Amino acid sequence: MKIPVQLWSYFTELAGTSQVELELPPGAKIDDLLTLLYQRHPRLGAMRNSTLVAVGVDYQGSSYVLQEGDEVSLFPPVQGG
Amino acid sequence: MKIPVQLWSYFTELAGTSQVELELPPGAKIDDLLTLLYQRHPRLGAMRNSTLVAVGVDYQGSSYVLQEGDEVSLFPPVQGG
Amino acid sequence: MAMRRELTISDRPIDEAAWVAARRNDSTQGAVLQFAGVVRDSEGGATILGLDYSSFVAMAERQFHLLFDEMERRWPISSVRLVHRLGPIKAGETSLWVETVAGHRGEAFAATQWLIDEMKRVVPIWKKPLPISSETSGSG
Amino acid sequence: MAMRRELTISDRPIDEAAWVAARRNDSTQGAVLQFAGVVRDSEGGATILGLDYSSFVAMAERQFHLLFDEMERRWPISSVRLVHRLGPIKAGETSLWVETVAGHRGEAFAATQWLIDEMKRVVPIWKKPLPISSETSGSG
Repeated sequence: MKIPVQLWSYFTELAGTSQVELELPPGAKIDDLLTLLYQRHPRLGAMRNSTLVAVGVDYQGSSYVLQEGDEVSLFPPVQGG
Repeated sequence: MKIPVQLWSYFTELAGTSQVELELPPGAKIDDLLTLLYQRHPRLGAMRNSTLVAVGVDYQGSSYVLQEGDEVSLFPPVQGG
Repeated sequence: MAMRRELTISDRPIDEAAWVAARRNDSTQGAVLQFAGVVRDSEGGATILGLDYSSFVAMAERQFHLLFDEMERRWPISSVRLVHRLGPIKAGETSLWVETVAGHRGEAFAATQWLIDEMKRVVPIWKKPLPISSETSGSG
Repeated sequence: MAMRRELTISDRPIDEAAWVAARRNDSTQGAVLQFAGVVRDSEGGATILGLDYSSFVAMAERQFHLLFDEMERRWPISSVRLVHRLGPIKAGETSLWVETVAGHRGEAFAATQWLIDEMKRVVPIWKKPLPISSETSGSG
């Protein structure tokens, strides 16, 4: 399945793009998506410990099982206010 | 010495007046003033434990030694806000 | 730099928007906290028209400034503005407005809560309910 | 009664006085607390022109409403209005304005502090400094 990944804030600059699309097998988890993504974008991988992950508009953990149609967002710690 | 005593809030109604003047000997303390005042105005005496005392615009305790020219204020717990 | 202070004790209605609009722009301070105390329509279970506030004003001013002194010692606050209205105030209207400006949020919250707590302990201001019907009012 | 909520995420300047003036009169609620977050002219020791805020707006709205839900469960708050400005904001201007209305002061302070703390933890909004000189700005 194809999963679109949206990058936010300076993650866009680290990756050189604001959106990537990853091909993942059925049953893949966010963990699997991140592993694949970081192979392609090692500068994002360096931020792994401070990366927040959402599917749609909700936060999800690394064990979340992805489904066709999911839109994943990755971003650094938030700084509103 | 003559010490004017100003009453505030509902203490005025309890005493039936907003100001009384008390004749006290030199060296008298606020404690002495209160004792004399409460003899004349027993309804104020009933409020003794919740009475705040100021001399001029500063709070004073019962052991404060009064001086000629002091203006004493008595009032119930405050309720600003 | 000294904490800026502005104290107003008056029987005029409090125009919160005007006080807010009059705030001096200060780009060194990140946090502005404003509290408005509104007169409620009930007191001890009974519906009331409002509250009638009275004060020993000279002492209230003195006590507020003593509190401002301590506030300035305890927190890095750049400005405090406080307005207390006196006289009859209808339910729904504002009796107290206070603004604290500080570098950071935590200081503004802590100092403002402390100031209001202390005000309620030491500043000589009193209130009595204004009954709904004038027939039920009268001296006690 | 349900907590009233009003959320505005926009790149327009925040007119605090207008928001204050638009507050609905509510004589059942005694406490109104307003917080304004102001952009400061320094960041990490360096003087800056301001901050440029960006957001994943759909998610920000969702996360704010989840916070409002929890706020409503935890405190008897009658109204919350929150405005977050996005885009470039000059130092001295307001990036965040939030108002909480409650029966009593303690609830308003506790809920507002909690809301801002949680916002800074979960609402996807980011900022980057706007350098003083355009010559020192640049990507990377």
